[in-house]
Amino acid sequence: MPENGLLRGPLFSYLGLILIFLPFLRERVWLVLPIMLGGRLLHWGADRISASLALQTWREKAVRRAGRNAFAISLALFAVAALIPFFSSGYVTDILTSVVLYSILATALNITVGLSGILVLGFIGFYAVGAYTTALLTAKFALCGFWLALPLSGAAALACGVVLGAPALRLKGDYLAIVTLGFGEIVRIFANNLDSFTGGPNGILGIPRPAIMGWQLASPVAFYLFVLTCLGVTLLIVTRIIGSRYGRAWIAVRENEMAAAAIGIDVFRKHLLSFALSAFFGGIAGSLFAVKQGFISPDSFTFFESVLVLCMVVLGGIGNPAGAVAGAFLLVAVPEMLRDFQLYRMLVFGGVMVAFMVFRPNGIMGSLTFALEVDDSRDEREGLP
Amino acid sequence: MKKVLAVLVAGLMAVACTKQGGGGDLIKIGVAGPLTGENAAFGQDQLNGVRLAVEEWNAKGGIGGKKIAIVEGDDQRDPKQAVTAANKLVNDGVIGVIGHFNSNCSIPASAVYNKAGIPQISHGSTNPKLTEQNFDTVFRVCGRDDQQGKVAADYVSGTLKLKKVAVLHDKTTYGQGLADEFKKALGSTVQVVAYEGLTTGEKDYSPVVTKIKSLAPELVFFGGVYSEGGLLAKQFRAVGVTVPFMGGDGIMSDEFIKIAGPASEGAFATFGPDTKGAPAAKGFNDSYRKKYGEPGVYSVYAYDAANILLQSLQKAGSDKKKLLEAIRAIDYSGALGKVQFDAKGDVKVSPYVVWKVEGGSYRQVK
Amino acid sequence: MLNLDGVHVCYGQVQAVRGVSLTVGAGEIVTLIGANGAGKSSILKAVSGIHPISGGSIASGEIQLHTLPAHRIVRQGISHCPEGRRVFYDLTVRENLMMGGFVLAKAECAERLEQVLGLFPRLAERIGQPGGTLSGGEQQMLAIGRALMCGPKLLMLDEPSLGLAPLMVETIFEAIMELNRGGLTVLLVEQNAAFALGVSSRAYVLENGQVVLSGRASDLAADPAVRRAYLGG
Amino acid sequence: MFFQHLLNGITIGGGYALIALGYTLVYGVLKLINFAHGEIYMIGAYLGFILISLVPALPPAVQANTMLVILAVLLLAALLCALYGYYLEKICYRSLRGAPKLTPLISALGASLFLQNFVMITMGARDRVFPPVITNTAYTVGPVTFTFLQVVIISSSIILMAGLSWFINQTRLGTAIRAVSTDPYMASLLGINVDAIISVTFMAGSFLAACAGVLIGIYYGSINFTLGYLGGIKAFTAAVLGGIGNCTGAMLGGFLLGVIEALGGGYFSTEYKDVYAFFILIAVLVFRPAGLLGKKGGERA
Repeated sequence: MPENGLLRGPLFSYLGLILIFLPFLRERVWLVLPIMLGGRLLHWGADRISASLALQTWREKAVRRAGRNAFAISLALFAVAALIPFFSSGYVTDILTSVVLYSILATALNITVGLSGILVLGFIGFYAVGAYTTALLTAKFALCGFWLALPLSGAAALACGVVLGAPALRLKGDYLAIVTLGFGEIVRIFANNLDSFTGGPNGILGIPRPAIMGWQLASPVAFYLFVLTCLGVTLLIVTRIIGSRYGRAWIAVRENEMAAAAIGIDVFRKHLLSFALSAFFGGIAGSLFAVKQGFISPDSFTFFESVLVLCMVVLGGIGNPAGAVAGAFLLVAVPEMLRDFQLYRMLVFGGVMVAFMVFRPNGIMGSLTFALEVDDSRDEREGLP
Repeated sequence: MKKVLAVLVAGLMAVACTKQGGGGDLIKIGVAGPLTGENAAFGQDQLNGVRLAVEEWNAKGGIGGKKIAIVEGDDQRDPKQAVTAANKLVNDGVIGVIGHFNSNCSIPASAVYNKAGIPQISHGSTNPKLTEQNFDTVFRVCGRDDQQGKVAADYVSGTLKLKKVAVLHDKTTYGQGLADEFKKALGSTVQVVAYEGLTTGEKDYSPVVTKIKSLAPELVFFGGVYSEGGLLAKQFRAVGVTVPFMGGDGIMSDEFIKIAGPASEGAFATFGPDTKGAPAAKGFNDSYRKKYGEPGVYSVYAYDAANILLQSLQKAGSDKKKLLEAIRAIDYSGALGKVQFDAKGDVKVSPYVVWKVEGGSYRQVK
Repeated sequence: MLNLDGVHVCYGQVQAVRGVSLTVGAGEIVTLIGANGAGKSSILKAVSGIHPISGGSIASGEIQLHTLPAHRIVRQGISHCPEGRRVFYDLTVRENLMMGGFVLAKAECAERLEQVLGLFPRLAERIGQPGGTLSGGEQQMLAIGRALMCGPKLLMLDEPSLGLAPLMVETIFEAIMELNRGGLTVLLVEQNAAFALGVSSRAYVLENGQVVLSGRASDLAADPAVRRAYLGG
Repeated sequence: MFFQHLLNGITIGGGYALIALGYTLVYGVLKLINFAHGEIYMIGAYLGFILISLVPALPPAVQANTMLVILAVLLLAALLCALYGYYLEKICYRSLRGAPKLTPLISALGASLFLQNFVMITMGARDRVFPPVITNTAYTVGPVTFTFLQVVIISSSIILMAGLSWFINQTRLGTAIRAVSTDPYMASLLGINVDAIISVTFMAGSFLAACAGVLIGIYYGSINFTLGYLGGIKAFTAAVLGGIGNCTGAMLGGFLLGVIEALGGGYFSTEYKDVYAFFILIAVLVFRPAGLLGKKGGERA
C-alpha cells in the first residue's frame, strides 16, 4: 500500500499557502493554525487506532448486538428523548425539535439514497413543496386545518416526486443527481418569484400551530413531543418497509441493477416507488417545518439545505435509519455547540466534517452489509477467482 | 475511537472556554445578525458598533455595578437560523437584543422575543412588516421602506422631474420590498418601463442591462445592497447607459463606490442624514476608527440601538415590563441625533434624505 | 527471475491463494493451469502489485517485489497483460502503445514502438484508430504489444486466447514463442491447457489456491490425471 | 439585440466552461463530483487579488507593461491555486479512496465550508475590489457593444481551453490522464502512478478554475468569499449538460449555459434565468441521457 505521506508534506505547505494571506492576517487568525495542526495529528492518531484490529471486531460485535435489540434500544432512546425537554431549557427543546424534523427528512431521503442507491441533490424541493402546501392551505387561503393539510402536503410532494421521477429515473447516477438539483432550485426560484401566490421573498407568515382535540400545540415542549411521535411513526413505517419483500427488492436493485432486472424485478418501478415514497415523507417533514416555524420563505430551501440533509444520511451511515437520526443530530447539534467559536464556527464545522469522514468513511452507523459491498471495489471484484 | 473523540471534544472545549468569561454578575445583551455567511460584513459592522457602546458603558463602570457582556446570535441571514439564534439568546438570559439585520430574519425572530417579553431593537431591518405585527417588544432605530421609497419617489418625480424609470431589485425581503414601495409611491406621472428581479451573489447582469438599455429609461432604481448595486452601476456604464442610478440604504456605502468605480458618479441613495460629518457622531466615529477601522454605515445604528437599550435599562432596572416602557418613552439623543419611538416601535421622525455620489464620495443633496 | 515463496492472497474473507511457492527461471515459458477460481489470476495480480499479499514473499533476484507499489514493479522489468485485454477504448492504437512505454524515456519509447509494430504488423495498419474499434484478436495483439512496450524481462500473460478464433490463437502463440526465443521469460495463465503445455517448458497445476502438481510441460501433458481434468481425455 | 445577448452569453459562458473543465477532468479520473471545486475557483480569484494588490510595489518600469503583469499574475495565481487543488485531493479524497461513493462528498463539502470561512476570516467578509488594471474601452460594431475586457476574457478562455486540449490529447501526461480515466487498473499495470495522475488532474482543474477566478475578478471588478457557490453550481450544470467526463462537452456546456442564460434573461424575465438553464438541462438529459457529448451508455459501471 502507498506510504502515508499525509502527515509530513501538507502541513508545511499549507503553512506556506496561509502565508500568502499574511498581509491581511490579523492576530486572531492564529487560532486557525492549531485547529489545522490538531486535525493532522488527529488523523495520524486515527490511523494508528483504526489499524488495531481489536477495534474493528469490537465494533462489529457491538453493531450486531445492537441490531438484535434494535427495537428495545430505539424505544429506550425515544423515551429519553421525550423526557429531555422537561429537564432543559426552551433553547434545547428548539434545537431538539430541529433535530427531529431533520431526522424525518433524512430518514425520507435515506429511502432513495440508502435503499435504492440514487443520489438526490435537490431533496429540499419536496420539503419546500410540503411546507408551501401547508402554508397555503392553512394560512394564506385558510382552506383547511392542519390535519387535512398534513396528508395533502405529503401527497403534493409525492405527486412532484412521480412527475419528476417518471422521466428522470431513466437517467444514471450523477445525471440523475443534477436533475434533482435542478428540481430543487426550480421549486425555490418559483417560490421566490410567484409573489402573489407564495409571497415571494417575504414568504408566508402566520401559519397556525395544530391542535389535538382542541388542545393547541402552542408550547414548544408539546410541539416537540408531537414531532417526536411523527418521527417514531415514520421510522416504524420505513423499517417495516425495509424488512418487507419490497425492501429486499430495493436492496437487490441497489446492489446490482442488472442482476435484479434479470431475476424479474422491474428496476424502474422500484426506483420510482422509492422516490415517490421518499418525496412523500419529505413533504410531511416540510409540513411539520411550516407549522414549527409559523413562517416560511424561500431562504429555507436552498441547495445548501439539500446538501445538509444528504450529509446527514451519509454521515450517519447510508441505508441505516438509525444512522439518519444520528446524522441529523450531529449536523444540527454540533454547529450549535460550536456557537461559542463565534466567527470560527463554520470553519471548525467544515474541518470536523472532513476529519469525520477521514476517520469513519462508512458513517457513524454504516450498516455492515453496505460497508462490505463497498470494500470490494471494482478492480478486486473482477479479480475474484 | 473513543479516545480520539475524547481528545476532539476536549480540544473543542478548551478553545470554547477561552472565549467564555462566566459569572452571574453580568448583564447580557444579545447581538443577532449575519455574523457569518454572505452578509457577514454587515454583521461584523453591527457587532463592532455594539461592542463599542458596551465598552464605553463598562468603562464607566457598567450598570448598577454590573458589567455588560455581549452574547452573539449568528443567523447567517437565514430565517431558520434566526429563530434558533433568538431562542438561544432568550435562553442565555439576555435582557434585550440588538438586531437582526435582515428583515427576513428580524420578522420570524421577533415572535420569539415577543413571547419572552424582551425588547428587540433592530438597527437595519427596514421592511414595514416588522413593526406591523402588533408586538410591543419590537423597535427599530432605522426607518421603514415605505418612508424611504416615498422619499426616493418624490425626489425622482418632484425634484428630478423624470418620466421614465426602470426598477430592479434583488429578490430579497428588503430589496423587493423597497422597490415595491418606490414603485407604489411614484404615482401616475412616472412610467415604469421595466421591473425585474436579480439573483443575489451573481456577478453578471448583462442580460438585464442590455434589455434595459434598449428601453432607454431616464433613471435606474435598484432595491438591494451594494454588492449587486455596484456591479449593476458599473455594467450599465460599461455599455454606455449614463442615466443616474438610484438605490436605498443598501447601496449607501463606500463599498458601492469602490465596486462601481467611476460609474458610481452621480448615483443617488436614500439614507438617514449625515452621521460621519455630524458633530454628534464625531465621538463615535473617532473611537470606532481607532478600534475597528472605518465604520460601516450601519455601525452607528447598532451603536445607538445598544445605547438606547442600555440607557433604558439604567433607568428602568431589569424588570421586563418597565424596560419596555422605558424604551418606548425614551428621548434619546446620540450619534444619530434625536431618537423617539412611536406606538409601533418605529422612529417618530422619518429619517430619510437623498444622497448623491459626487467626486467619489456621498454627499447629502436633500 | 521470479520466486514466489508461500504466497497467500485474500479477498475479504475469501482465501484465493494459500501458500503457493513457485519459480520462473530466465528464458523459460512457465504455465499455470487450473480450473476457474483456482487462484491463477490472483497470483499474477499479486506479482504485479495490484493486489496485496497477506503472507509469504515475492522476489525477483534481490528485490522484494511485494514491498513495491504497482507502478514501481513495471520498472523492475515485469509486465502484466491482464485477462480481458483491457485496451483503452478511447485511445488510439499508437496512444495505447505509448502508454505501455510510459515508464521509458520518450526516445526509447519511440524505438520500442517500431519493434512492437514489427512484431504485429496488423497494429501498424490500425495505428490511428481508437482501440475500441479493433477486432478481438487485434485487441489482444494490442494488449500484448502494449505490455511489451516497456521492454520487460518477464511477461505475464493472463488468458491470451480467451474468446479468440482458433487461427488467431495460433498467431498469438507463435508471437509469444518468437518473443521467448528472443530471450523473454514468460509466465502464462491459460485455460487452453493443450496449447499452453505445447509451448511451455514447465507448468504448475493449481487447485483451490494450492499447487497440486508441477513439472516439465511434456511430463504433465502425459500425466493421466492432468489429461483427464484439463485436456479432455 | 440578439447578437448583444449572444456576446454577453459567450463571455460569461467562457468562465463557466473553464470551471466546468475542472469538474469534468476530476470526474473522468475519479468518477466523482468534486464539490469543493467552486471554492477552488474562489480561492483562485483571491490569490489573483492578492497578487494584483502587490503590483504597485514593483518597479515602475515593470508596471508599465500591463499585459505582462496581468499574465504573470494569472500564471502565478493559477500555479498557487493548483497547489490548493493538490492538497484538497490529498486530504479529502486520497484517504477516502475505496470508501462508499458518497463519502468524499461530505469531506468535500466540509472542505468547502472550511475554505469559504477561512477566506472570510483572513480576507474579510466585505467585497474585495480589484484595482482597475486595464482601461476598459467600449467599442460599438453595428448593434453590438463590447468592451476590451470582454475580448480579453473570451480570447483567454479560448486560449486556455486550446491549451488544455493540447495537454490532454498531445502530451504523454495528458494521454495518461485519459488512460487512467478509462481504466485506472490497467493504467497502474503499465507502470503509471495513478495517484500521481489524479493529483495532476486536480492541479490542472484548479489551474483553470483559478484562471477563471482571476479573469472574472478583473472583468467584474469585485469578488467575495461566497463567489464559489453559484459559480460552482453553474459550472457543474454546464459540465453535465455537455456530458460529464468529456472535455469538449464541458466547454460546449459552459458556452451553451451562458448563452441560454443571456437569451432567457434578456428576452423573458431575469428572475427565472436559472430556471431556463435547468429546464433546458432536464430536457437535454431526457433526450440524451448522458449529456450532449456524453457516451451512450451513461456512466461506466
